[in-house]
Amino acid sequence: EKVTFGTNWLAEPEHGGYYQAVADGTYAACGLDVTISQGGPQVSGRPLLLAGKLDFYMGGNLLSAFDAVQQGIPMRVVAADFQKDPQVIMSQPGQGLDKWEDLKNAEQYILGDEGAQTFFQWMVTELGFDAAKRVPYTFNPAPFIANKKSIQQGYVTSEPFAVQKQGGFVPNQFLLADYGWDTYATTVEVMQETIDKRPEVVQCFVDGSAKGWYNYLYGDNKAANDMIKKDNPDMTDEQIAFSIEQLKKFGVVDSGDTEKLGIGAMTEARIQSFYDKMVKAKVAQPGIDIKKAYTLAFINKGVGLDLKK
Amino acid sequence: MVASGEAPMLLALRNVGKVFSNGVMALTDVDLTIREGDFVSLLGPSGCGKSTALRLIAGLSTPTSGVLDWRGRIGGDRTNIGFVFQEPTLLPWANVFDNIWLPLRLKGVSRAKAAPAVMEMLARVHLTGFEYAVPRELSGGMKMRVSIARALVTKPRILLMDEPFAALDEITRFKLNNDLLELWQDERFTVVFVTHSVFESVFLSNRVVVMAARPGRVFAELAVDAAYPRDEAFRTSPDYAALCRQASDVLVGAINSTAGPHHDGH
Amino acid sequence: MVASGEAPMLLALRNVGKVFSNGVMALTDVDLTIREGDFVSLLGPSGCGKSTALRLIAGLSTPTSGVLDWRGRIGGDRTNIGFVFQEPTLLPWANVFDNIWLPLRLKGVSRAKAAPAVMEMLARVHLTGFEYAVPRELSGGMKMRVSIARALVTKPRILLMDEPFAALDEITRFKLNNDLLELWQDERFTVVFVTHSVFESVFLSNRVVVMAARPGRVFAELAVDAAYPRDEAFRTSPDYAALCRQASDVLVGAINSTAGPHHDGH
Amino acid sequence: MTAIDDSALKLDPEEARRVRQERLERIGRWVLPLAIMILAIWLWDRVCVWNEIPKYILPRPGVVLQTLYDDAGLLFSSLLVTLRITFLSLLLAVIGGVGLAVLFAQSKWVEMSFFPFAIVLQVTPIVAIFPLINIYVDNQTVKLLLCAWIVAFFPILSNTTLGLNSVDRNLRDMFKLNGATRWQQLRYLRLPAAMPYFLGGLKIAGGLSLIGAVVAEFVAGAQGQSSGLASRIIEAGYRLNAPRLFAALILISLAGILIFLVLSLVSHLILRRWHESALKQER
Amino acid sequence: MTAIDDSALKLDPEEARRVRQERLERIGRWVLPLAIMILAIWLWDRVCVWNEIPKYILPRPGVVLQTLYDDAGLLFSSLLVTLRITFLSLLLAVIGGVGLAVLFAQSKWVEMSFFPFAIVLQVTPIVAIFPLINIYVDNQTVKLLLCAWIVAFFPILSNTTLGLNSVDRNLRDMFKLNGATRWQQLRYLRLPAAMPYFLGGLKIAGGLSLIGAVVAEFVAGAQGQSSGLASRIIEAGYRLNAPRLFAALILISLAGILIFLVLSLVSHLILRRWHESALKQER
Ligand SMILES: Nc1ncnc2c1ncn2[C@@H]1O[C@H](COP(=O)(O)OP(=O)(O)OP(=O)(O)O)[C@@H](O)[C@H]1O
Ligand SMILES: Nc1ncnc2c1ncn2[C@@H]1O[C@H](COP(=O)(O)OP(=O)(O)OP(=O)(O)O)[C@@H](O)[C@H]1O
Ligand SMILES: [Mg+2]
Ligand SMILES: [Mg+2]
Repeated sequence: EKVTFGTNWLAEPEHGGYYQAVADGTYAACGLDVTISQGGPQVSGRPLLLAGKLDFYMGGNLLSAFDAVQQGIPMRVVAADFQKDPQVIMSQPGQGLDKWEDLKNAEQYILGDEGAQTFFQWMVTELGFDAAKRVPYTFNPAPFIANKKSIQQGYVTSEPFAVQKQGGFVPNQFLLADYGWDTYATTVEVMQETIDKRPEVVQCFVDGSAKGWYNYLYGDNKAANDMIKKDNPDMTDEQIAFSIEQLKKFGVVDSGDTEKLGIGAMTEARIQSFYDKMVKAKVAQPGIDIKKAYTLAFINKGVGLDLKK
Repeated sequence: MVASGEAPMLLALRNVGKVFSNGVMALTDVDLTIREGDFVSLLGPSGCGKSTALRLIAGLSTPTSGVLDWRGRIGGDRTNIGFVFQEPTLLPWANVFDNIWLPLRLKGVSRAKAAPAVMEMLARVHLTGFEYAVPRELSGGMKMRVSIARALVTKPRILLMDEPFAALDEITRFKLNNDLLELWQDERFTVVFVTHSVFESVFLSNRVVVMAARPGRVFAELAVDAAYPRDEAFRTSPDYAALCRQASDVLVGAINSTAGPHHDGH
Repeated sequence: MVASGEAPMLLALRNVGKVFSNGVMALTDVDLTIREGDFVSLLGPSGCGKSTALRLIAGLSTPTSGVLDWRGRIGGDRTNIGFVFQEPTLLPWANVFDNIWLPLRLKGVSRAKAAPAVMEMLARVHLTGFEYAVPRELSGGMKMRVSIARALVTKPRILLMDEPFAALDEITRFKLNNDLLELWQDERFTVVFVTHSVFESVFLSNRVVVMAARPGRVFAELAVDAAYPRDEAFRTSPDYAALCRQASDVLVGAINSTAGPHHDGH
Repeated sequence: MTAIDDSALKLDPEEARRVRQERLERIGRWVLPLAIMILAIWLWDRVCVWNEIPKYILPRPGVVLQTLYDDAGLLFSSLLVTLRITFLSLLLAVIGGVGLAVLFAQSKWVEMSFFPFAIVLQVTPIVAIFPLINIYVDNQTVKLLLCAWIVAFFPILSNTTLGLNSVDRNLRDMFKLNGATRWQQLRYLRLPAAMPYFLGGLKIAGGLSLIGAVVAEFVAGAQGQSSGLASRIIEAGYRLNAPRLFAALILISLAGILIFLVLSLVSHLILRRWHESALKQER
Repeated sequence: MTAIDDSALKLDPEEARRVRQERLERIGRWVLPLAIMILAIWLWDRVCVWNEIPKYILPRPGVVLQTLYDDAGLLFSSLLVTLRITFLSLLLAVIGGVGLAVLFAQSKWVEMSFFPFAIVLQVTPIVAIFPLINIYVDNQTVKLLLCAWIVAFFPILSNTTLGLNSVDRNLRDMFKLNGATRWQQLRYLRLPAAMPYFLGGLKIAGGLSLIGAVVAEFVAGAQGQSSGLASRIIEAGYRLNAPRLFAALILISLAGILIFLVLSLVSHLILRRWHESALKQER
């Protein structure tokens, strides 16, 4: 069966598990012919999911799932392949911005639109960041390097590398997940209709992805990397190596619950706690029936644990 | 004073008035009958409403009072009118040939089919050889001649001409006068002819209508009873001179009737 | 044939030729001397290069051969020229007053200061009362009169007029002829006057230059020795008639000299 | 005088048709556009229903209107922010466009030397150079204005240049003969003559400066209280709040139409006495 | 004839100045723009050096040129992709703009009824409605074309409409008298008369369709081998490869200038026989 999975960025190692599962036939083994449709800086794939043009979409964090419930959109998160949001805030060392508490004193916060609509809201209400200092991140780190008193968002796996190469310094990196932003990330979002009508497809995709991630992180990932480089010619081996190393180092994919439940794990308690936190921070509306935002039916089965070496 | 044969009436202006939106009363109470085959000249001081009257007749403008009666119908069928505007009014992007071809083209005549007629008209207005020039490369008089050729090329049943020969030298003017008369006699179309030359009006027309200004109105009508064809002999005849003098006097009368202190404006 | 008093030379065209970029030879070998205070008329068939010559004199165009000699200098100082174009050439967005005021305005004269002169010119061309009309609300002849008023309002030392009165009725034309002559006698400026009317040229000027066409050239020059002031008496004198006939004959000669089969074009 | 009885005068069909048509036109001029608008909205509604388009993709007009009403406070205050940038940038576009056009009209040299830079400005994607602007411009409003201006000024420049060069040759000669200085020629001849072209460019620039303001906000991302419609759109997009997104879009459209109407009126008032495009056909 | 010796004829100062100036102008017309361009590039270089601007923010022109040379293959193939969209969308803009203008010229009704929709199209931010386009349009090229078209068509529509309405009244009367049909009036009178305005709009739309193509790529995110300059810019920006980013920007600018020059030439060729703006001043 042909299905399409939309990612939220150009092909990169952060999508490695899915490419791996395509490349080594893990999806095919349970009867899925998966096409990966890359996203991009200005490309928003979620509407395509809503319109049924995509079967699966890679969500950034849980907030959009909450929003979907609030707007009465029958969309659910079926797996969370990242236990931690890989978002970091970077600052330049030695500028008085070396501690998390100091970051709000920066002159400029360079943040993308999505970040501004999600974790930044939380940073404003909870941590006292100044909304007026936000400047859009156009996916060009030059302004950050130029302005020593600025901070910038980034994926722990990618921006620090670029800054290090071009700016000639290793930026301070504050992984949001370590400072209370405990959402799941890189979720798999599906329309309710798919869950109802083709549960086996969903199951296959979730399981295949989990296995893919294990294989990508711990096995031979050359085929997946070749696919990534083909989709995104600017990707370098150096960058890929850096990314994978960071993913492992920060336990982005595989840490905490996954030790027992397998990659993709989610727990009700953690989602509830994150939601409560967001409500408290006035980022999410109170009174949302968040049970509708996700289902645990396809995960937490320890699939693929055997592949971890 | 009207003198015109037994030809059927073509059109009549009845009590026609025209007030422009800026309040200028260009025409008032104009009564004028034109019969088939008439050659009527309009004579009058500058600004007395000659062009306005011509535009009314052509249907390019509607009277604000009174009616235009075409053989008993208001409005009437205005096809087959040839019009020479006071300004040349040529298509600036088209060459002389195309400008003259235009009316035929609009009737569906192809370039090849139209060529003989166009070339004949070009020759008539002495512009052979200039068919590929565009208007801005022509002198004032040449432009006007193109405009005349364009009006004649369709052989219209009614010809309205607004000072067509004013920009031409007298010799060319005489020639074209003769040509026009000849054509008119052959085809017997109806002509309404605006001119400032008393001589021209008397030479050409069977009726001269003298208008007065502010407000524009018909001041007098003169019949020119001399027989057609009229030629150089007529031009030098004492009859002609007398008629010219008479027309001239009427014109002076018309102008004086409004002259006074020129402080009336609008 | 030249006849002109002992007045100093103002300008001379020496062997002047003008070939347009499309290859039309508008003028060839034109030799013409104009003295201070002259009233020179240019007469000639349509398209013979009168307007071109006037533009050359005004410096709006440069000869392709020969030179223009202004008191011994090529080019020369062309300030203080009044020019009446063959077409009215008014600013379409400005009213009559502003159009006439324009040359004074360009010399820095304020509206209030200019008003008397402008109003006087308006009265001279019989347009008092129309100062707030915009050009499209005027008749052809009225536009031309505005253009004349504009050329005269600065009291220029040299006046170049291209068929200024062609669009006017004969009575107004006579009046303006007389006015112009009067002005000229008072101020003694120099006039080059293009006209198609033999009568007008003889009545007004002390020299009539007859041009022939294709290529445009000076065909003959006539001196009009009648004394100024010239009035209605002169207009009816046998001298005047004789001169007119003479000019007419020359003009016919000029036209015939090029007539032939009109297949020369460009 | 003639044998025809006056009472027999009949309005001929063509004349009658013309009169009828004029009457119709007077009514239709207002009714028809409204009708078409309503029809379009109805069609939108039907399309949503027929194709069962879920409201989170394309909400039905009723829902959008409801949202427009409910969120009026929020949306209109954002609209004001956007309109402020729009008008300022339109003003700057006029000043810049006309100023440059006047400069270019001074000589072919200047035009050929500097027009390329104008084109470079026109075709440079703001998104791409925003980082540079961001680094060197501190003031948020200035950033927004700069972006919106870049989008809007070119049509004015281009049209005005064309207009300044389209002056009747005889009029130009007339000015020359009267010894007009360059400045006088500009002031009294070329600028008035360029008016129709300039106003045409202005009508194009009006819409562009609105979209420029929106794009500038998209790129420069104002936040907090002072956020314009673009932020609302982005926010609504991320919040999957389609009705609000479309309400914001509709506000932009309405603002665009309004700006166009106002500029058309201005154009009409300036030109109505002399230019064909604005003249009432007098018959 | 006169007492003045011919040999004494002096070129008066004004005349001499004119001749000199003409000679200068002939040279200057090509040299000056080049000189200014070189000066601008030199200034860019100096600014970089004086202000010690790091190369990842604003690289020096030399570096950019070097990159342009080194990455020529990559960049030019991307340029071709972008230009393809540009030309197609310009073509569509011409068809759409002129078509609509012709439609609008048919009657005031039609104009007043449908112009609002044109304005809505003009002022709708593509970024905001792209998701919709993305859902309902499958073909990538069609998506891009649609976006670029929306950006480019309005100036043509607006200017052509203005031109169609600016026809000399006497000429219109002349056509009417000759019983011209609506279509004939359009074909032989209004369209030729609107040419200068249309061509002015075309010159604006040329640049807009280029920037439209770039913006379309930005939002539609073309991928893989077929990616245009926008993708190159985003990637280069992301990778902090400023030299390549600026090389891509320069390519866009050059393409814009080239398009403008070509359209100017077309305009000149069409108008040179009759319209003031294109006439060589014959003296
Ligand atoms: N479009 C218009 N709007 C307002 N007034 C006008 C318009 N056209 C003409 N007039 C006025 O109507 C009067 C008559 O104008 P018309 O053009 O008919 O004169 P005319 O007899 O043809 O004069 P001429 O011999 O100078 O051409 C004039 O006073 C003029 O000012
Ligand atoms: N701009 C131009 N380009 C090319 N040829 C031109 C141009 N202007 C005039 N001509 C040609 O030059 C010749 C003389 O024109 P000019 O306007 O001087 O004639 P004119 O004597 O004023 O005629 P008219 O009495 O008809 O006004 C004509 O054959 C005309 O075709
Ligand atoms: Mg008239
Ligand atoms: Mg002439």
